Parts: sequence; structure tokens; C-alpha cells
Amino acid sequence: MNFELSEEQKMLKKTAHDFLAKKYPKDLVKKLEESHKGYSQELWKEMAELGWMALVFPEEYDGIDGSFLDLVILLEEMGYNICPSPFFSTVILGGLPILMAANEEQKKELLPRIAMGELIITLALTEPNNGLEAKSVQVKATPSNGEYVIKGTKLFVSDAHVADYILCAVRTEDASDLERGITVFLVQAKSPGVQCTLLKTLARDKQCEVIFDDVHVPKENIVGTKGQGWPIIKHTLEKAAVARSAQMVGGAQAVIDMALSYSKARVQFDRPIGSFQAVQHHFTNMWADIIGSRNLVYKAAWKISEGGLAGLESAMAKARVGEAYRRVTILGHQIFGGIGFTKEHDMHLYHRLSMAGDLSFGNVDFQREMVATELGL
Amino acid sequence: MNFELSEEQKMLKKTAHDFLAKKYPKDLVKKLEESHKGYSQELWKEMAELGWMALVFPEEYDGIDGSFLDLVILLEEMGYNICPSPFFSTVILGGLPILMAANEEQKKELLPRIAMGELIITLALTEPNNGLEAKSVQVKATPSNGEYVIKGTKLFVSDAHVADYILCAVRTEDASDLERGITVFLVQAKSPGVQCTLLKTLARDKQCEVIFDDVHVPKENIVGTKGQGWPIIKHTLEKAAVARSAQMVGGAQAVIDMALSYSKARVQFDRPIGSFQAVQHHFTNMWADIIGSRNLVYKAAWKISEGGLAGLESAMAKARVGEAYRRVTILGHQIFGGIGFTKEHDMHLYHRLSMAGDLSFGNVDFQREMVATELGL
Amino acid sequence: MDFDFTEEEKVFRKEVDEFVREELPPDWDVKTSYWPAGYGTLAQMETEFADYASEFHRKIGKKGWLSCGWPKEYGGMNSWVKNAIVDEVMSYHRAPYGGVATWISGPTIIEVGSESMKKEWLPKIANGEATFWLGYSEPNAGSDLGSLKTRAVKNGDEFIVNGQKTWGTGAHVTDYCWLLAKTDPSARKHGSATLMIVDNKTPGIDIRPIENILGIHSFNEVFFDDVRVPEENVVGEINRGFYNVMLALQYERLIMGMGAFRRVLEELIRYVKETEYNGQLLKDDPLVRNKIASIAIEIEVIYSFYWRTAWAMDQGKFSETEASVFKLFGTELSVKIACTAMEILGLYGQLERGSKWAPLLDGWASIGYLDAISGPIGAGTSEVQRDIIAIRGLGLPRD
Amino acid sequence: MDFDFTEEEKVFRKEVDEFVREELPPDWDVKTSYWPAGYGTLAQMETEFADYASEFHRKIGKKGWLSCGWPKEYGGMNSWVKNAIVDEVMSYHRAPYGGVATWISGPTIIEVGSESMKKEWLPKIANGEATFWLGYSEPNAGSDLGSLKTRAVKNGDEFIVNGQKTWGTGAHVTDYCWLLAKTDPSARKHGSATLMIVDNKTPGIDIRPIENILGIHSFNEVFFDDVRVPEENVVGEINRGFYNVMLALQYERLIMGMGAFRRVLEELIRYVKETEYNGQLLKDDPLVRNKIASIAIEIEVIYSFYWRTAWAMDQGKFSETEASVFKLFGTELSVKIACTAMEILGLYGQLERGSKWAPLLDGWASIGYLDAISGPIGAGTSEVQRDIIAIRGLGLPRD
Repeated sequence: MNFELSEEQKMLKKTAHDFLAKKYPKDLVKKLEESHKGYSQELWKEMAELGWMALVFPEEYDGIDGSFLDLVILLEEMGYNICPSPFFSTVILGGLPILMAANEEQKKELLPRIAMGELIITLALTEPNNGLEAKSVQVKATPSNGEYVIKGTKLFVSDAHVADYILCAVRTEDASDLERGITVFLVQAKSPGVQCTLLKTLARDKQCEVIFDDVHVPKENIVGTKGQGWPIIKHTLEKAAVARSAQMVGGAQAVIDMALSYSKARVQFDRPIGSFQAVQHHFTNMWADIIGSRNLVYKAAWKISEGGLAGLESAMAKARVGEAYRRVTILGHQIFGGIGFTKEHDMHLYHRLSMAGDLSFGNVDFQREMVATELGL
Repeated sequence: MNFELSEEQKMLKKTAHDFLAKKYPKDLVKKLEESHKGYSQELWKEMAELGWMALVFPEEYDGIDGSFLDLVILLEEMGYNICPSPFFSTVILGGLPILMAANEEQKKELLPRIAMGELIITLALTEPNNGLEAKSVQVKATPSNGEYVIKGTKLFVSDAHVADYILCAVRTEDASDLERGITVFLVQAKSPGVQCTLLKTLARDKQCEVIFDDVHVPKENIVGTKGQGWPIIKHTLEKAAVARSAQMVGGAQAVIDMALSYSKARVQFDRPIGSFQAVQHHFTNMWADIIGSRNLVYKAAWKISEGGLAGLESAMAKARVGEAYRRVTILGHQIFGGIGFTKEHDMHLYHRLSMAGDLSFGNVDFQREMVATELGL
Repeated sequence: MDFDFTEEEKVFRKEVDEFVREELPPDWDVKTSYWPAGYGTLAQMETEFADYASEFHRKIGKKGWLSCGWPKEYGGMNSWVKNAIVDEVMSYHRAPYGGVATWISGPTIIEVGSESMKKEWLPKIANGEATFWLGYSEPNAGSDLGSLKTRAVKNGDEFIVNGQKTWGTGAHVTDYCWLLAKTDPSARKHGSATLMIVDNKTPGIDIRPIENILGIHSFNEVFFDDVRVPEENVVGEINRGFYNVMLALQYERLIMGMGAFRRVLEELIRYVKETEYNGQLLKDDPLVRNKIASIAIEIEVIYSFYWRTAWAMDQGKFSETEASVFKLFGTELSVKIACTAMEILGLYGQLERGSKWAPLLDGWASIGYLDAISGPIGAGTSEVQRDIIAIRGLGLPRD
Repeated sequence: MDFDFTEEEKVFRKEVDEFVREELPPDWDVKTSYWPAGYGTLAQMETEFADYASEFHRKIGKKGWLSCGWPKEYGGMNSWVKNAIVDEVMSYHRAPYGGVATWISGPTIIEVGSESMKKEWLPKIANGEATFWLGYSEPNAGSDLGSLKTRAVKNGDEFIVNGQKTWGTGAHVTDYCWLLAKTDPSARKHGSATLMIVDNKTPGIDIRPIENILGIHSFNEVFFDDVRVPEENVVGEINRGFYNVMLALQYERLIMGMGAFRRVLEELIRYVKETEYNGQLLKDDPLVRNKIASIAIEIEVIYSFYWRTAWAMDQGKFSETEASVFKLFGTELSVKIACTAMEILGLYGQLERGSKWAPLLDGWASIGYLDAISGPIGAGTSEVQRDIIAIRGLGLPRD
């Protein structure tokens, strides 16, 4: 056992922390969140120069061969500071499934460009009134002249409005086993028939409605094997859940750090509010929530890094963080009082993200159901 | 609106409080709980003399024409002090369904004797691995020579081991509508074939396994109409849920009263523990839990007293009290610390009853499901 | 005991309900937001609705519905239950109703105001012609009002006010400030302040907007720079301000927009009955049923506190402790409901109003998730409420 | 990072597990009770099992498993992780294992004991030949140890002890008292006490049973009446007792019977897979699934604290704050699990062992519901833990 970050990981963490604190002040974060595009191209380039987009990819694709755990450490800092950008979409939702399932030609074509920060990719999965199970994939692609034609609506597609490519999970055959017959296509975002509308969400986190109106995709653009796309999606969801959890733990840490400073300085009834037992107990609960959740996130990330199946660990981590981050921001607001309820303050950014994070890639109840299944129930 | 007890109700409450405090010291309560019979015949007679068994029955059956709300006030005091006796079984589970559904002859025969404290009656409903819905009644009674023959096992039958009669809900026909075909029989507890075994329960509250091994019951002993017993059971369960909730609120009040005295007197770190903010907040939570629950219990009791349908109110009250009483005893233990974990102390009596109370007549989740149904879901 | 309204109250309730349904514009629900026990989304606090709210208020005032709780001699109906009925119905419909004037200023003037003050102010308040904002909190006096710094110095027959008030909910859309200012800096903490009425238009008052986390301007930072207040605007005795503030507490506690709880429950129920998820109606999911029942039960609990408190006020038996429990539970329940709504709505819960995919009254849940956190911190934090209940209500020793 | 055991640890764990499975009598599960983080049902504290426990202890001791965490020079394996492994496996099987001697006395003697004390006591403890009970708490010194009244007065080369200790878990089945007594009544609170070892058989010691709420005799009230303790039994410096008590805190924190959490989860899972209710397997009820998953996740969280703490001890990086969180979460989780078990088992949960209808290891849930409440009050209440974490861990200002 070893529960410490390696020296390299500590350095990565520190670099990321300092870079983000310097480059993404909260004024900029707020500006980006309210902007249409949602990110700064300039900073995107700087992040690429730091090797962040390359971090998790093998050297042969111009990556720097980091582990999934390394990525999680970086994401934790991105959650701590908040870093509006299509990083999550491109690396986790786009890059990782390509690395996992694409053919060599596709990898050579795409991964180096992802690693260089030249491409933005995302994943279109969720459909109206459906969940994250195999049966929820109902949008169809029908073969036509050596191509496939996709027709249907996908929702909550992150960063699709700025993406170059969209990985799109669709049904190519109706098998009785619903986990079969799903295919992942690499769709050019500018293809005719792709209509992308930005949704206005609680966290302004650039999720889109994407309508595929008879979009033609060459069969060469299948990622993996036709009809066998579900395992790609499933493992991507697993990783996405852990990656998102890492961001959320980082966010929760930021909240407690802010609230701690405030409660030591803010005086009411002639004493710092942090000296009240009720406030102290709030902090204990917040802190314990955070470290407990972080342990689960790291364990799931470690398991994925080791190449093991992490269905249970990933579901446990996401469920736990989903609860914990929400509890932490709510208590954080309780400590900040009125000032935290103003737009000018930073608390609400985290409060919004705690909920958005919980909702993404399966909320608490969804993940608990996954845990139950993994436990053999 | 009027949220105050009437003068008569206040007097009933005070009389009951004082009588129980005097006659049922905790040493006796503990002794009775550990005894086989579970109650004192002498005190039973005294309670009858006070008119408690007669309280809720009409004057024509030697009752004193009190309301269900009056009964609930009495039960609250019984829960406050703890009063081991077959009162609940006899009056609520036995007397009320008889008053509601029996024919005049049966009422004349039974109710005055109940009112005088001469009879102990109970209700046999629950069956192994089944719940409290109509479909859960599966034990059968088959007609045979103008009689019915009951065969099957009933569980968790309160006070059956000391009862004179057992009301037994059984299935007399298999209708596609499971709410039809249920019949309530009045069974003499000493009938051949009735085997009664006391179950050892958490609260030592004298629940029995009752095996009906070809028990013959004359058809005159049907209560209400053959095949139409479900509404009798349903309304009895509704009243029982409210009546039990009243006992539970009383118990919770006893816990907070004990804990308040203790926390004002017990000194740690040179101050009474009740001066710690964390302890104060525990008390606020307990107290708020209790008064909120009591409001719902009184409302449900009032609705029943007024003769209205109280399915929603009863389920809300029982669900709320089930949670609240458990929370209150757990916090109570937290305040008493080690001393409350000893057999000699009284806390554990309430802790046991909080769970037994929740389990009886449908626990929190069961009642919430009822609430959902009542809300049209 | 009797948990029901009287026949007269039932008729009254129906009258109020019908009036509001007819009166409010048909697109009112789409234009406004509201979350139970939230401070961030009251239509009457927004500039956009100021004119309409003021007109609506005057109509309501004409019917006597702004002063139901007042004694008959001051034009009231002597029934806080009726007042509570009006409030419950109004908040159910999100009507731009209610405020400091009718719940706090009016009753306080009745209790401690001079005869001339009563004559001047009570009719205006009852008619909806004078609206107030609450000038209590300051940047360093939130939970701890005793620390306030705003000074009012006697100068001839005027007071000269200097200082800064914060939150000032609706200061920009109301007429007067219900100001608490320090008049005797030498006295100990709670014997040093005075209540007075200050016209918003007095020179030296600078009202600066604070945008809340919903992006709505409902709060204000208000600066007082040599603001002159005529002596006759003092409410009650000089230097008795803190005591007079406490007097109004009982009336204030009931302002929670009770009907909004009923409304949000109804909306949730409607939603789960209509919405399919993975091919199943949400209402058939046992977890969803359990969650909604749990909320419905808690709403019933706070309703019980609500009516009891209103009734007790009419009996002269107001219990501060129970009213504090009402505030505490209500505001914390508001957060729980927002979370539950989000759990049930899933991804759709995060959509803001205007989205074609936003369910539940067009993005309501998302608004609620933001607004709900204001309840347990506004008007006495949950922590302060819990202290008060334990110490004053249950007699626990002070620290 | 590495969340896995080393190969050697895996082999070790298997060895311990197999040994216990073979060693324990086949009816052990039926004869004994155990609830995670409960203080009321430890077999080794009951008279009935005293002889067996003592024999079992010596066997374990012979294998070196009572002292895995100790430095090699004192016969240990220098691995608190191994110690934690032994404890986890033992508690999974409810083995009559562990206690004050190995977790507190041994490590404290190693840190502050004299050479002669080490020579005399460490082997006996490691071999399972000397068992201890903890003589800290007194009737008026529970959470507040500083208030203790038991006095030890120097008299020649002896101390004469007078006073009363309470709880004294297992005093009646162990050999020695690990006593904290006041040796300098004039000193300020925490510079006034001394740790010493007292033989239970010394004249003047009166051990009176306290029955706990499960009806089990595990606690004792112990009276010291002119009890003579040889000076060489003093542990560490005189008047440094409070500091020496704190030293052992890190070892003590891990005694929670971690494996019992895993066990109870497994039993619950087995139960819902096998049991029908209203004709449906319980495992197919979404509410039941949600509840069990929720528990499983929390158990995983405290396991993470457990292994991290053991590992950190081996690295010399023990964090008191994290260990306090472990204790706090673990004991509160124990209550949650007991409640959840009752919610799932319904009416059957209340049956006590011996009933033919009692499910889940013959009445376990009912035992758990009683035992669980002891965790958050024993060995530092949840309130005290929360204070410590906030003040010492997070640097919040003292009151």
C-alpha cells in the first residue's frame, strides 16, 4: 500500500494549481461561463503547451504516457480553481474511447492532434427521456450506399458547439440483447445535418442539444467494431464518472478552504464565527466528507490506471462525491451567509457545479443502483 | 381552528399521567416486560375502574362516549410512562373493529365486557413473509358443516398469549380483486387447534406466533360480512397507526424530558453539558421533531374522531413519528452517554420501543408508499 | 381541537383564491419565479414588476387583505388566521404580495406608535400605498444585530443618519426604510438603538443594487449620508429600538410564502405523473414515490406550525419558540425540496427557463436550487434559530 | 499510489483467515454476538468465553499476531498494516481477539516504558498472557478526563490508590488495570496524573458488574480502596500520564473491529437475495438496493480511512485528525447500518436470537440496534471528536 502521490504527481498538482490560479481568476471564469464559446483559445493553447492534453496518451501518439491517476490529479485542480474549457470533453469523452477502441489509422490521425490541443472532440450519448444504459441508446444509424445515416436527437452533449468531431453512440441493429447493436461513429461536427444548440444550464457548462438530421457518415468512421460499441461507452462512462468525481472533490476542497479563511476572520457576537461549536461541527462534517470521497476517487482512478475493471469503484466514488460535494457547498453557503448569495461572490460557482457534477454521468441514485448490481443484487 | 385540548382532555391527560407515574414505576415496567404474561392484572383492573377501557365506546355498550382523540391523549401518556398491558390490543385492535363492524348481538356481548376490563382481545393479521396489504392475507378458512376451518400461521399477534378472543383475518374466497374475499372471524383463544407461542422481541412487547391448526369457528362468529373484511382491517390499521403514533410521541417526549434534566445537571469541562452548542442543537432537533410529529398525530386523530377518511393523515403521522422517535432516542442516548447504555437506566426502554413502534402497523417506508398512493401517485 | 377553517374562513379563502386567479395576468407563471422560503426571487422585489406590484397591492389593500390581522379599530379584521390565509393563497400563485409594511411596520406601529403616527401611517400601509424595506442588517451586523454602526444623531427636531445598511431587500422598489439606527452610542448594546421611518427619497440616501446568485436585483447596499429624518418619524420610544424589533418578530415569522410549498409539491406530482424515463412513468419508480411522500409529509409538518402560529397569535398565545421552529424547518425543507426535485428531474433539472427541454414550470427546479440556500441564512441563520430554541424555549443554560 | 496489499501481506492475510476459520468452534457464530463498532457484545469481554478467549489469545500470541505492529526488537513485525489485517480478519469472524494490552499498553510501554518494564511486560503481552482493562473513565470524568478524582499517593516505594473507575470494559475477565490516577492534585489539570499497571488481584480492588442494555456483563464499576501499587509499575514519567495517554491514541483509534462491517454487509446482501416479501425477493426492491448500496459505499469510505491510518503509522505519518474521522464515521455508520438493517428486515428484525423466525444470523439486527448506540458515545463522543477535528485538524479558533 502507498497512499501518497509520487514526486512527479505532486509536481503536476502544484504546477496545475499555480497555473490555474494565475490564469483563471474568478472574473475570467465567470466571463467564460457566460460567454457563448465558453473557453479561451489562448489559454487552451497554453494548457496544450503544458502537455495537459497529451498527459494520458502514449508516447507513440505524441502523448507523454501519464496514467489515468495523473489525469485525475490534474482534474482535481481544474475542479478546485474551475477551468471552463473543452478539456474534459476532448480528453476523457473523446480521446480515451479513441485510444481504447479506434483502429490504428484513426488513432494516428486523431490522438496526436488531441495531444497538441488542435482538436476538440466530444461524445453524444444521452437521448431525450432516457438514461445511461444500453437500452437508452435508441437513435438509429441506417446503412445506405456504404455510408450510415444518423437520425435523431442527442442531449446534454458537452462542448458540441465548439467541437471538431462528435463521437456518436447509435443503434445499428435491434438485437434482443440490448447491449449489442450499438455502434460508435466519429462524426464531423460540421457535417451537413448536424444542428447544434447550446442549452442554458445551471452551471453554464456548455451542454448542447445536437440534432442529427440524416447525417451521412462513412463506415470508415466507425470507432471499434460495428454493433459492439456498448463496452466502449460503458468504460468511457466509468472513466468519465471518476474524472468528474475528481473535479468535484477539487471543487469541494476549494469551498472548504474559502470558508475556513472566512470563518477565522469574520467576527459576530465578538468572536470569529469559526469559534462557534456549531460552525466547527459543520467544518468537521465538510472535511470528513471531502477526504472520504477523495479516497474513493483515488482508489477508482488507481484501479483504472492498473487496467482493472473499476465498475464498482467508479460507481461508489461518483455516488459518494455526488452527495458530498452538494453537502459541502450547502454548508459552505451556510457559513458565508448573505455575502455568498451574491453574484459577486465565488461560492455560487461551486454550488452550481456541485449539482451539475452530480447530474452528469449518472447521479447518486443511478450510481447506487450500479453499486447494487455490482454487489450481485 | 382550535389547537388546544379541551378542559376534559387536559384533565384526562393529567389523571393518566399521574396514575401511570405512580403505578408504573420503571422497575415494575422492566419486571413486566421480562415477565411471561407481560402485565399486572391488578393494575389492569384499576385502569378499568378509571374507565380507560370504556373511554372510546358508546354509552349503550357501557362505554363513556369519548372520542378517538381522547383515546389518543390517553395513549400518549401510556407511551410517555410506558404501560405494559394488553390495552392497545383490546381496545384498538379488538374493540374498535367490533364497534365498527360487528352485529348488534356481538357488540352487546363483547363491548361491555371490554369496557369493564373483563376481556382481552387481539387481532391476528400478519403472515410469514407478507405485509399489510389485502394481498398479504393468505391464510384460509374453508366452510365445513356450517362452520369454518382456519388453517395457517399468523405472526406478531400482540398479547395473543393472554387473550380471550382473537380477531382473525383470513381469506374465504379467491377473488381476482384481492380486496374481496377476506373475512374477519372472532376466534376463542382457547379453541382447540390454536397454538400460541410468545416471540422474544426487542421491546419484549408480547408478540406471538399463532398457529391455527384446523381451528373450527362457527359462522356466527364472522365479524361484519363474509368476504368483506378488508375495509374493517384497513380502517383498523389506520386507527392503530395513529394510536401507536400517539404512544410513540409520548415516548419521545419522555426521552427529551429526561435528557433535558440530565443535561442541565451533568457537568463536564466545568460546565453543564446542556450549555454546549452542539448539545443545544441536538435538543432543538429533538424538540422540533417531537412537536412536528405530534401535530400530525393530533390532526389524524381529530380527522378520525370527526368520522372522516384519514388514510393520508394516518400514513403521514406514522411515517413521521417512526423517523422522529428513532432520531430522538438515538440523540437521547448521545446525551446520556455511557450511563444510558446500562440496563439499570431507563433510556433503553424507549430506544427499544422507538424501533418496535416504527415496525408495527407499517414502518416509515411502508407509510410513505401509502402517502404516495394517497397523493395519487 | 379543530384542524379545520371555520365556514367563514373557507368562504374567505375561496374569495381570495378566485380573486388572485382572475387578477394575475395569464403569463404570470412564465414571467416570474418563486421558490418556497427563498429570498432571491420575489416578484415584488424586482424593478420589472414594480408598477404592477404596486397596483396589485393597492387593489388588495382596498379589500382589506393587507391588514386582516390588525385590530378592527385600525381597519383590520382582527384575524391573523385570515392574514395567513391571504399569504398562503398569494404565495401559492406567486402573487406580488406582502412585505415589511404589512407584517412588521403596521403591527409595530399599532403596538408602540403614537396616536398621530397611527393616524398617518396605518391607513397608507393598509391601502398598499406605503411600502417598506427593512433597514436592520449591516455589513458587520448580520446575525449579530447588536453590532450595528449606523448612527442617528438628534439635531433639533430631526435625526441625522449616517451609515450603511446591507441586503435592503426591495429598497429600490419600495417607498420607505424601516430603519434601526444607533441613537445612544454610550449605552450598552441593546439599549442604544431606535426605530424610525425614512423616506427613500430623502437627500443623502444612495441605494446601490446587489445582484443575487440568480442574477436578480432584489438586494441593495444602502448608504446614508447626513440623511435628515423628522423626529415624528421615530417609532416607539427612543433607544427602545431593539425591543421594538423583537415585538414584530411574531408577525415576521409567518412571512415564508407558505403556499409556495403546496405549489411546488403539486408541480412535482404533476411532473412525475406525466414524465417517462427509460420508458417508465417516473411516478411508478418506488424511489421517486418515497422521496415525494417524504417531502409531502414534511410540508404537512410546517403547515401545522403555520396554522398553529396564526391561530395562537389570534389567541394572544404566540410562542416564539414554535415560530422559530417554523422558520428553521421551513427554510431547511426548502433546500431539501430543491435537492429532491433535482434528483427526480435528473439532467433536465439543470435547464434554465426558456429551454424547450426544461420541465416543471419552465426551469423552476434550477431556480429553486439556487434560491433555496438563502432561506437558512436570511432573517436569522439556522444556527441562531437553534440557539434560540434551545436556550429560550427549552431553558438550556447559556454558554 | 497503490491501494493493494503486497504479495506478502496477501499471503499473511490468507494465513490468518484460514487459521481463524479452522480454529473457531463451528457454533461460534451462534454462541456469540458482535456488531461493528459496538462496545456491548465483544465475546472476549464476557465471563462465559473468558477461558476460551484466553486460550485463543495465547495461540494467536504464539504466532506473533498480537504484536505485528511493534518494532522487531520487541518481537514485533514492525507492520501496523499487518496488525490491521489481523484485526480486520478477527473481527470479521467475531474472534475473541484484541484489546487494551496489545493496542495501548504494549505500544505505550515501547514508547515511554523503562528498559526493565519492557523486559517484564512486552513478552507477556505479546504472548497473550497479560490482558488489560482501561482504567481511565470515572463517574464524573467521561468526555472530560481532566476531571478525574482517583488519587495515587506515593508512600515509600509504593503508590496507594483510592477512587472509583467506571465502564472498566472487561475488568472482570482481564488480568491488569491500565490505570490513570492523579498523582499531583496541586498541578494544573493535565500535569497531574500518572499511568500505572495494577494487578486486578491486588487487595482493595472491588470489581462490580454493570449490565449493559443487551443484558451482557461487559462493563464494571471498579473501586480502589487503599490499593498498593509498586513504584516499578508506573508507566513513563510520573505526572506525565495525560501525555502518555495521548501517545497511545493512534494505536487505539484503529480498534473498531473493522471486519465486522464487511461481515454485516455480506449478511445483509445474502439475506435480501434469499428472502421474499410479498412474493418478491427483497433484492429486487429498488429502495432496498439503494439502501444497501448506500451502506456499502460508506463502508468502503471507512475502510479507506482504516488502511490509510495503518499505512501512515508504518510511515511514521500518523494523522490524529484522520484517525478521529475514522472513529467518528465508523461509529455513526454503525448506527446507520443497524437502522437500515431494521428497515429492510421489517418486523423480523425485532426478533431476538433463538426465535425460529429470526433471520440474519439469528437475531443479529436486533442486537445491533442496541449495541450500535454505544459506538458514538464510547472512547470520545462524536461531539468531542468533531471538536478535535475542527480545532486541532482544521485550525479553527477555540471558543
